[in-house]
Amino acid sequence: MYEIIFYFFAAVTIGSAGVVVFSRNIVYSAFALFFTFFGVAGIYVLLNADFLAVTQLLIYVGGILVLILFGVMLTTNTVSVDIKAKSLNTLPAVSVVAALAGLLAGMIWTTDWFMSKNMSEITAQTTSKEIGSALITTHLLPFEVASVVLLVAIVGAAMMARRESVKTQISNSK
Amino acid sequence: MTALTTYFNDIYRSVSSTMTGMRITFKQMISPTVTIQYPHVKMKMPDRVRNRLFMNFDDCIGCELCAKACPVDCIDIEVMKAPPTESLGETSTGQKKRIYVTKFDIDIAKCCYCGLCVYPCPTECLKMTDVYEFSEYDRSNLIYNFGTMSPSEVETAKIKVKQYDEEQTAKKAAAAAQAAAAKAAAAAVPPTAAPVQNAPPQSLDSTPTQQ
Amino acid sequence: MIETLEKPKTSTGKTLRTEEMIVNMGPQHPSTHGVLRLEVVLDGEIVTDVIPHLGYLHRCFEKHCEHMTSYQQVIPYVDRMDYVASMTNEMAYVVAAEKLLKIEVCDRVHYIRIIMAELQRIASHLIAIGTFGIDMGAFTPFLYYFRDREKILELFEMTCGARLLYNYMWIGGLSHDIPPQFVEKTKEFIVGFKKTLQEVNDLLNYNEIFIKRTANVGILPKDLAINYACSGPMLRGSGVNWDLRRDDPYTMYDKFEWDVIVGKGEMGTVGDVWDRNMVRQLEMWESLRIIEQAIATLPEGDVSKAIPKRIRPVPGDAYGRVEGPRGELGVYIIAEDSVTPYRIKARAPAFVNLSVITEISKGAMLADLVAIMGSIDIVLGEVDR
Amino acid sequence: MNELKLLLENPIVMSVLLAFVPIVFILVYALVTLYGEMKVAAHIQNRLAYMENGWHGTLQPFADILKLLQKEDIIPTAADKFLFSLAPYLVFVGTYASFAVLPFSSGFIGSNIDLGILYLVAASSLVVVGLLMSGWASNNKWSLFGSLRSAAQIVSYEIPGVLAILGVVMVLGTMNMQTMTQMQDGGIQNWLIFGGNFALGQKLALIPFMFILFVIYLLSSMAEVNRTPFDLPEAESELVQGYNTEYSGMKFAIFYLAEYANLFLVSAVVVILFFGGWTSPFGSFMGGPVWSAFWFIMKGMFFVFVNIWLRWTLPRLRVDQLMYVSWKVLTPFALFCIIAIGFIMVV
Repeated sequence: MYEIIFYFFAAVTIGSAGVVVFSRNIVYSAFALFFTFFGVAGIYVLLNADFLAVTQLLIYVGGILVLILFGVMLTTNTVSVDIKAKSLNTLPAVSVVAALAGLLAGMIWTTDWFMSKNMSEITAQTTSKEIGSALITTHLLPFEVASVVLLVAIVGAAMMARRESVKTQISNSK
Repeated sequence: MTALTTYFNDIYRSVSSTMTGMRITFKQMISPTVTIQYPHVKMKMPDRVRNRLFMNFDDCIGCELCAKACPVDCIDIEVMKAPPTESLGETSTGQKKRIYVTKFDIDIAKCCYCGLCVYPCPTECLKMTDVYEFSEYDRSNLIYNFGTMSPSEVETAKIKVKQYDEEQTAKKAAAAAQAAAAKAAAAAVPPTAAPVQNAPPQSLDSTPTQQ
Repeated sequence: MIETLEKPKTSTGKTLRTEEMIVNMGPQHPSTHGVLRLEVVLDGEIVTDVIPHLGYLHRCFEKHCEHMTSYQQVIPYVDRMDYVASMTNEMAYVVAAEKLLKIEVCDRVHYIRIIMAELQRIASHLIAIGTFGIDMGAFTPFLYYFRDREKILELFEMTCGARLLYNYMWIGGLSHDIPPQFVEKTKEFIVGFKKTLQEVNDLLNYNEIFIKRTANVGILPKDLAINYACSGPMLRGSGVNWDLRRDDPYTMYDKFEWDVIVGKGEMGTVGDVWDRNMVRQLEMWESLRIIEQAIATLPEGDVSKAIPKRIRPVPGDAYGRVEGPRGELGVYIIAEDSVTPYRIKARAPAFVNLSVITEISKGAMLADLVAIMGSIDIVLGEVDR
Repeated sequence: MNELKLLLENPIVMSVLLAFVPIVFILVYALVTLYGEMKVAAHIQNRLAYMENGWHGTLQPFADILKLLQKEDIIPTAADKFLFSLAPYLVFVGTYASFAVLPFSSGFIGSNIDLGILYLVAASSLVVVGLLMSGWASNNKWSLFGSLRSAAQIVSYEIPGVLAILGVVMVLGTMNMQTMTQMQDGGIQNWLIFGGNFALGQKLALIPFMFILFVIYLLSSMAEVNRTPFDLPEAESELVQGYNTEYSGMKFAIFYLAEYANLFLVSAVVVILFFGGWTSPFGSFMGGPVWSAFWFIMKGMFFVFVNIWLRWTLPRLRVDQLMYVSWKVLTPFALFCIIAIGFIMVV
């Protein structure tokens, strides 16, 4: 049973990822990305990584995908449906992808995967507690660094967004 | 500092005005409704109400004043002057009828319910009633013909009028001829035929509409 | 309030190419109050240009009038011009025609006309504020106001038999005298209506969201309002103290004591949407004052004495104007030696007021455009005629 | 008979059956709310609403649904047919998935996972994609406007909403919705809005912040379900009908259903977070699984009613004001509350 569900999610992920890459319509690509994220979240659930799965949905679907869709919808001609994506720079792209694929394959091969004999042996247990305690004990520094970086990014974004209007106000007051 | 005051003041006013609004709407929710359940309950119409036109044909003397008063030409009347020998009866107000009304149609679909046709009527035979439910599936059903003369009656009336007209024409011609002869005899000038100015009534050859 | 942002610049200093979107608002759009079509050029949510397209409801009113068989027949047509304020339309025509024919009517006719016109002004303002509330997303005040408008319509029905298109004021008089129970019913209405007015004032006009939506939006400065020949609440909302009832008193408005309401910019700038709306709201109180005085001092007389049997004026022309709910409603009649008017021209206040929309809605947001349109209070029947 | 028993004992069959419980609830609830909203709106406006079908028009919702089912399903020629058809279902799935973690009673919860409330927040963010899809696929400028506004609104209001949830999670120390509810059991005084099940001093200190968080969550939940005063995505006076302008028939019905389901969902979350979920206000009196389902639904329906009441009272905000409320009012207040609650819980 779990295998069926796993293959279902795997098929959804890979199939929609194919649509993302090969679709000529950039909006279709963006929407297919939704199913990719969704499938990945499903696989996370099967791996008992419930916190990761939920976060995947929350951040990638609720945040990043919406941002992408906004970008696509606001920058392309929204009235007509035919928004085409062109294939550019085939050769460099293929080489970069090949290198990346090699890297990933090497990683998969060299990692010592934990394999369970029996899927039903794995009992549902939550990971949030472990993640929480790990974040504020052993991994405190990276966690804090990440939050500081994010804070800097937010402040910077606010500054950049604000500068224009400040300038306008100055020019208006002149 | 003022910015901060405005900020909190805005929040305070939003909350308080929302509360006021909710209080008012809640009070209205528990107060009785004003709806009238129309097909089951009907409002009492005032006496002066102007809805569907009604015409009492028995009282019509065919004066056509209503048709002239109508701003949208929804009243269609055809009349013939009856020979004075003919007795058409009297209206309820005691006025003598002298005109055949061969057709009296009101296209109520065109009517704008202004009531202007009611006032000029000398016999008060037109009035606006309080009937307001008269929708129809077919627009032609909204042409009300109030005329009570049947086609055969119209035919006989036409014949009578024609006969009378012919008699009158003949009489006139005879009179004219006589006069001319007398004139000719008096002035010894070749007589000229007097022009016959007796065109038939305009609606003589029209037929009543269906329905 | 709305600061137009500069377009973002690229590193080379050129502005990024952004496309403006043209949307057609109407003729079938819920907030165009009929069949107005606005061609709106949008930069994001900011309106950069508005082009009104008129004529979807044009019914050749003026041409029709030239083909009537009498001056009397024009009145049902005038009714249909501004169909939410028929009484004032009739009043404008009748004032013009009586000027042309030099008919003097008795005081009772004047008083009843004033009562009717003020009731009609209230009814019209009720619709204006109610639909404006709908434009702002508040549906409930509209129905509260409709509940009370219904009572005004009942008064009208009782008097002349019709609820919307009255054919009540005739040249030289009125079609009917007021029925005996009219005065009593009107007093009853006034008592109940004052409560509704206060209630909706709290519910809608002083709601913080409503204030935030309308204050400082669509500001129409004094000089612009005068230059565009705006009139009515539109003009008074901009702080111009001008009311034909006081400044060019027709019928007997000078006999009554009341105030001209002028926008003060209580919540923002003088001449914003909130001011225009508030002028309407407060004008209803003044109308109630006039009605109360008129009812208390209603003179006796025969309302149909001066009605001429047959109208055939000496050739000439006359311009009669009244302060309608939307502004100066003028009727200009040219008569030749005939029972038919040679030419009738109506100066429709809604048409003139609408012309200012392009000027005041530039730079506003799409939602503000709806607010501005609602505050102008157009009736397409009058704009297109 | 035996086969049936065996079939019922099969965990997969059982979970499929369990998955159908919320949809039955949603359908019944949607009919009730459809009727209720019309009636409440009508009585607020001094009207009567449905009166013809059945006693006081009680059969009218069925007639409405039948009408929607029978209607021709119109897909505009210029629309993107696939995405246009997919969008309403995606919106509904997003909402429906969240029902999995709602503790309907002490005896029933679809999935008693530890991350309940986080999952709920994540699942409801799926709705955004569906809304964007519907607006874009309709190939209508007003629809696109509506869906972009809707997405911007939901994404912004998620911040204060989640912060308010975070405040409660800090107090209770769990994200499991069943545990959250159980911690507020034992009578009305243990509900979080009245300070929760803590020592008196802590309790009194918590009450004001809990109240502020409650208001913040109520407002942001109203924004997330696109209700007045935050109904800009479907503002009929501006955008005709927003993202569902072009929809008709069954697809429109699905949107409608999703909207109502979402309305109950956020009301239920308000109840779980601040009003003790399925717990009886009288402690153990009127407790038990059946009574607790009753309390849960009643409390949920009360907040649905508050939503409806507010909808027919208030005008609508403007887009920039909407963002102002989210970012400059709700978010700072929520952050302030979180800091204060942190102090209270630590001290």
